[in-house]
Amino acid sequence: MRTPSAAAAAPHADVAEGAAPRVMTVKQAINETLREEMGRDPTIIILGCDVGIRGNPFGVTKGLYEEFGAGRVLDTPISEAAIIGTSLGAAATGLRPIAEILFSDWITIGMDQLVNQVAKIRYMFGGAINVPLVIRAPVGAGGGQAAQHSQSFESWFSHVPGLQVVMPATPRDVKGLLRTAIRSDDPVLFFEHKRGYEIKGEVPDGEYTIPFGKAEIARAGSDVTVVTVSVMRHKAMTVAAELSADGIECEVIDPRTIYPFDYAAVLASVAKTHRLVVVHEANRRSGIGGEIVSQVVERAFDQLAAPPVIVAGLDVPMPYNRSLEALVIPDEARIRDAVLAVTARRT
Amino acid sequence: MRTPSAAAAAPHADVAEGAAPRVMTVKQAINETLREEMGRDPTIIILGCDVGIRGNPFGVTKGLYEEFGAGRVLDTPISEAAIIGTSLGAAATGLRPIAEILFSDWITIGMDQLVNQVAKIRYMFGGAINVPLVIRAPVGAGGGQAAQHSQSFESWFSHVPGLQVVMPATPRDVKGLLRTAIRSDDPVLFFEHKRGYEIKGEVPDGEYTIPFGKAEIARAGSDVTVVTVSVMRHKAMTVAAELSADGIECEVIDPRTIYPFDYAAVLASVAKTHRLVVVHEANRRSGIGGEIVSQVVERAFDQLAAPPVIVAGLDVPMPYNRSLEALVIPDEARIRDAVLAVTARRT
Amino acid sequence: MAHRVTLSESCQAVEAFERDTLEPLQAPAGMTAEDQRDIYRRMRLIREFDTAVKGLWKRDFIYGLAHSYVAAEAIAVGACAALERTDYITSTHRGHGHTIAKGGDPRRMMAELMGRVDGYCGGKGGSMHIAAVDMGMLGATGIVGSAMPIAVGAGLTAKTLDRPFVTVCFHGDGATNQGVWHESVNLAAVWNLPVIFLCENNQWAISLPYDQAAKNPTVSDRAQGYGIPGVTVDGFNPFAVYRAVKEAAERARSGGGPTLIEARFYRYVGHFVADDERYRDTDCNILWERFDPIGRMATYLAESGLATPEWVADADAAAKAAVDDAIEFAKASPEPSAETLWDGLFSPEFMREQGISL
Amino acid sequence: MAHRVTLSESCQAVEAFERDTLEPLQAPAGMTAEDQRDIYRRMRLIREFDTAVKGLWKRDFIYGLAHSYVAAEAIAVGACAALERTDYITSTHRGHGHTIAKGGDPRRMMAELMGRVDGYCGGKGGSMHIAAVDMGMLGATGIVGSAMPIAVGAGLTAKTLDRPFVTVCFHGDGATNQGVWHESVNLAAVWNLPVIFLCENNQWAISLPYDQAAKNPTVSDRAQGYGIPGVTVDGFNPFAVYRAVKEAAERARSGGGPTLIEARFYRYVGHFVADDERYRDTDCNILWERFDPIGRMATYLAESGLATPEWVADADAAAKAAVDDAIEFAKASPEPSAETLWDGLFSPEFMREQGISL
Ligand SMILES: Cc1ncc(C[n+]2csc(CCOP(=O)(O)OP(=O)(O)O)c2C)c(N)n1
Ligand SMILES: Cc1ncc(C[n+]2csc(CCOP(=O)(O)OP(=O)(O)O)c2C)c(N)n1
Ligand SMILES: [Mg+2]
Ligand SMILES: [Mg+2]
Repeated sequence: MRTPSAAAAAPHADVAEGAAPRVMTVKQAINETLREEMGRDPTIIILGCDVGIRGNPFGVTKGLYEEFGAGRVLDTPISEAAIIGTSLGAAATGLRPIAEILFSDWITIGMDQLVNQVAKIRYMFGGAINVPLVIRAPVGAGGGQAAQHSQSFESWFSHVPGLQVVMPATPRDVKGLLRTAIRSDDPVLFFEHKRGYEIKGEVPDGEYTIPFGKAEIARAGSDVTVVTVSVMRHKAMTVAAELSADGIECEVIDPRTIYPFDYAAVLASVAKTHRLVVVHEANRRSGIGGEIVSQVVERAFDQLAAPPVIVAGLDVPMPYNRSLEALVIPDEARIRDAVLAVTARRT
Repeated sequence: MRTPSAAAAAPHADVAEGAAPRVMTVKQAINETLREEMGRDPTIIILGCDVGIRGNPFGVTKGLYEEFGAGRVLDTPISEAAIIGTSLGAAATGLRPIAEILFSDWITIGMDQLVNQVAKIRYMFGGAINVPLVIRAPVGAGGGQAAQHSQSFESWFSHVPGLQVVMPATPRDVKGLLRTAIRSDDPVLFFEHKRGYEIKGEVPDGEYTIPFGKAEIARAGSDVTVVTVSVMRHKAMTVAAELSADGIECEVIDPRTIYPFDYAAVLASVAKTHRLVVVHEANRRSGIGGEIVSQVVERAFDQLAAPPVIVAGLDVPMPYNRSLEALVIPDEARIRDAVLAVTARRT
Repeated sequence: MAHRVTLSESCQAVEAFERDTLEPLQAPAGMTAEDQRDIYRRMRLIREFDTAVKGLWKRDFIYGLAHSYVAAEAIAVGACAALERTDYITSTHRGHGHTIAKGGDPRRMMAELMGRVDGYCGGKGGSMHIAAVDMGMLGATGIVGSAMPIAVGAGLTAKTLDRPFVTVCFHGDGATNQGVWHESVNLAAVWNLPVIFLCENNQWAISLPYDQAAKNPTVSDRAQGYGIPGVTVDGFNPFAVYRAVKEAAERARSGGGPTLIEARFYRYVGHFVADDERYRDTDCNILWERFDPIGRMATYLAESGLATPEWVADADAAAKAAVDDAIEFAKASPEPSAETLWDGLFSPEFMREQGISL
Repeated sequence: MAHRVTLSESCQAVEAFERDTLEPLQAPAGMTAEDQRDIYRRMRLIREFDTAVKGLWKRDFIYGLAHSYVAAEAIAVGACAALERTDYITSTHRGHGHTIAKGGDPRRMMAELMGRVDGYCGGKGGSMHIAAVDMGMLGATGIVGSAMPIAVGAGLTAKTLDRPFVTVCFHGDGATNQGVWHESVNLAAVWNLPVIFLCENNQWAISLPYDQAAKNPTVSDRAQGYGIPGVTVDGFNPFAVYRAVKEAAERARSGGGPTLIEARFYRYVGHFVADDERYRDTDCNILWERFDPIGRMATYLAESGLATPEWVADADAAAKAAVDDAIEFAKASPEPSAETLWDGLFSPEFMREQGISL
């Protein structure tokens, strides 16, 4: 079923070999990766609402319509189920679609296509079909977008066998992981945080990829393991820097992919620190935090010197009001309190 | 917005006061409760595919169309999003709809309506709207119905603030909890297990209700707390009876509602047994087991003598083949192994 | 596939609109002069309100997103003038106009947009979830098309309980390509429910022109497939909308089932408060601005001797004053306290039982 | 709202069908005698296959659910006869007929239904997920309407990569009320994709008659709303279906976009292997059975001198033998071992990398 990619071997012209790493935003990293990969492989298409002439509301796909044309950057009607299902059909017959759902909250509209078709079709059909399909969608709250534009559903999707779930937080990771996603023969949910688009960082040159299932130790430390999801990494890093001055050394681990998940890295860290804090923005109840804690407890119970703590979104729909919104989203103070709580207990 | 129910006070004629408890199946218990409540309150309607003339494919709604007519038992076109959304609109304007989705897997089709409207509308609108809406849907696997007819998604829905999630396992609980669900002014997902419809049990007479958030101790025991979801209760009870002969006493706890969840009951039990096994049929990864374990660990870390163990569905789409299917669904042997593993460890 | 609209395509569209859809203003038989002036007042109030919102958003008094009802005023006002107080409406992401037209209080609206306790949703909803349930306005929604079945549900209540109310389901042209649009129209049709599907066809869904989102760009042509009446009317004309809704409501109340009304007009302003409209040649907007429903209505009132220029100036000033008053009210209203965070998550009874609070 | 169909309504429906839809069998110009006989053979093979399936299910050789293609044979066979080997089809919960018509191997099909390793899906799919991807049959689905956008995606591939294939999207009348049906038809229309939407209107969705599921019971009437051609044909007639699909395929291949074909017929058997049909008066079935496509085709072949009664008897015997052989093959095929449980969850490369296994 797969079309061999004619241009697979042709490196993109923009790749400056041996140059110094460049600083760019997450948004630019996505845009550049899309451009490079589309230049390399003519079977890649992008589709979604307003991805074309408008270049996506956040500017993420800017310039791609002009460069690759209306046949490869497709503005769709507002039909999220069809966006996902059509991408699946295209993936099954020779394209590598990158679908965009403008706010990840609305994946719910195409949920049946995603969960009952995209995730299962290879398995149900005995492995007969490749599904090289990426769904990009911004997650997260902030900015008063209220209950229907603020959610993070990584826990749901990690509950569904057959889906890969990626949640990068830095421009470098975004680039390497998006490239891996696009080249994967299996479906990927690629969750960008809408408050993370402007985050800057160094990006290596060249056509690098980052494998799924490999965490990054964002900061080494000996006292407590802090596992972060998406932009919570940056808040945790701030807290870690502050607490270091007080003599508490956090090991901040960014798993980068929620499925597959790098338990080896977390367990190695916990073996050293004996303490665990998990930080995510999604709701606390049945969030990915519970899953991570239960896995660590099951595998490293005896190494834990204190009960793991989860710092997460409060279990209400996101309120519009600015100060109520701020109560719901985990902030540095809550992360700090959690770290202090788990480290307070000395065995 | 609420219609005062004219018939609210009129007890259903079938209720025989003071009579001995009757034995019936889960299916009969549902059917009888629907009938009694519809007789009591003319604002209750039932809608879904094949609920009317056919009486639902499992026979759950049998006789209701004949008794209450086409205006209150509505066969819908195959339009799951509209079934859920229309029920919401009806609930907001004066009815108490009981919607049926024939297999809970397909709630995905109406997922946006459920998650972004039903669950949030009261909160988003500042409390201005009551949403007395029940969605009944069978969950679970067994019988070779394969990947799209076998799933259990209680973890997803408990992740969504604003929804109540009920998963009863006995005729008595089904009856009392369904009545509570129908009378609730907030949305309820009422998950029946499709392999549980023929399970028999005693049902008290009269118009009793069972409150949400109150677990039942299905069996008292001192050595290990076994928390079960839906029909896993029955498997756990079998194992508990067997192990009792070997001197291991399981305390089997059926939370009955997943949200609200009775942590008080579980914590009280763990304080006694110091050991925890959670059993559910849904996939292991990001299932409700992780949530329960993380809560217990957070609140009762020092009381645990062994790492809690989760017995759950394996993380694959449900395969069709009978023996592969049996591998995926937790069975007595796996529950037994888990109990033996956590009790093997003596502190 | 999508292409950038050319100036000549735009001109053709304007010509087609003038030829096929534009209808001179003419009050329905029996509508009083005062009712006609009231239509002007309400349209003007919406215009003032949303003009103020844009400025307030830019100065960060309003958080989040806000979509303006400017250019669409004739639709909500014309439609709601044809309704009873007890009728319902459902809304879109562009809900300020619907709320005002259905009788919502600008003070509570503005307070909601500023996230204050006196807002319609106590500050929990904001622009995209503004509601005035007490007036039968069942709330705005940020998800395109998602209110469609809610309107059908209200229709089901009317039918089941044998109540005389109808429900108008406002939705955009973009919403017509959502699956739930189809399911809702079909369900209302086959069950003969008293629902009026009112498509505000402004010819754009953000950057996508409707004729690039649907091969047949006449929304009302879809009605026949569902076995219901469908009609396209001048969406810049409150009387045209009024007449269509009035007729549909009468049919609905007498058991004739739903109607699909397409109110065709043009969004000659940005999609939302901060839209740079880089997806189109904004020169085209000018071609459409001359159909401005408020300007047309003022001219009509003057020409038909229903209002003097002074009356119009007074009405405009009154609208402005009402909005200024709403702004003052909103600014004076307190921010919600942290204790209110959980309020409204469930019914008060359940919250008490479960002991839910911060 | 839903009511039980009366016998007189049934008679009227039959009369309307005879008047408006029934078309005498007549081969398309240029179709060879052998091709016509082949249509018979294939229809008969489907009939034998699904007749056997029912018996096997009752004797528990087949697990889960199975839906029979009996009565619909003319549709899949007529349609696939008009296609090339490289064209695609998508299917429904009733996929055996589609698979056979597209050239699927009855042995591998039966093995799949018995959950064996030699089945098309290695025993993972069963009846509701039967696929023959190598023949362009993109798989059955147990969720009504859910394959619609998959067909559109195949069409998008054809257009994007400039390939000449078309995709036929089989779906039931019940599926036409799913939201994704609408989104799919609209998207294919506006993008002019080479997709043929073929509605198998058997007038029932389990217990709900189509005219109680849609106010306008003519599916093809919806086409106009999407700006595409729509046609209703005799679904008991393989040539009628062939002609409609051939024409639609030619249009699609030459860039003319999608077509909506309604093949109208009647499900005069149970919905699935164990249906007691308690929702209808089964006397009505008899009214429709006389249109049995296989009987009609046998008569046609005889009357037009294309086959002798002996040829027909031989063809029937050959179909039966092929199914018997498939059953033997399936029974001899091993059950999948526990080690295969994880196979196919992801691409082999990923599985290796992540070390996924039992
Ligand atoms: C389901 C969904 N998809 C996409 C969006 C993003 N979005 C917001 S408004 C809009 C355009 C809506 O067009 P239309 O229905 O015509 O209403 P208009 O804004 O033109 O009044 C889009 C695509 C959304 N809010 N919801
Ligand atoms: C989304 C969904 N809703 C309900 C069902 C249950 N169901 C299975 S087949 C069927 C009827 C389908 O009718 P139609 O599309 O006309 O196909 P037919 O069975 O008549 O061939 C229904 C309701 C389902 N499988 N999927
Ligand atoms: Mg629009
Ligand atoms: Mg049918």
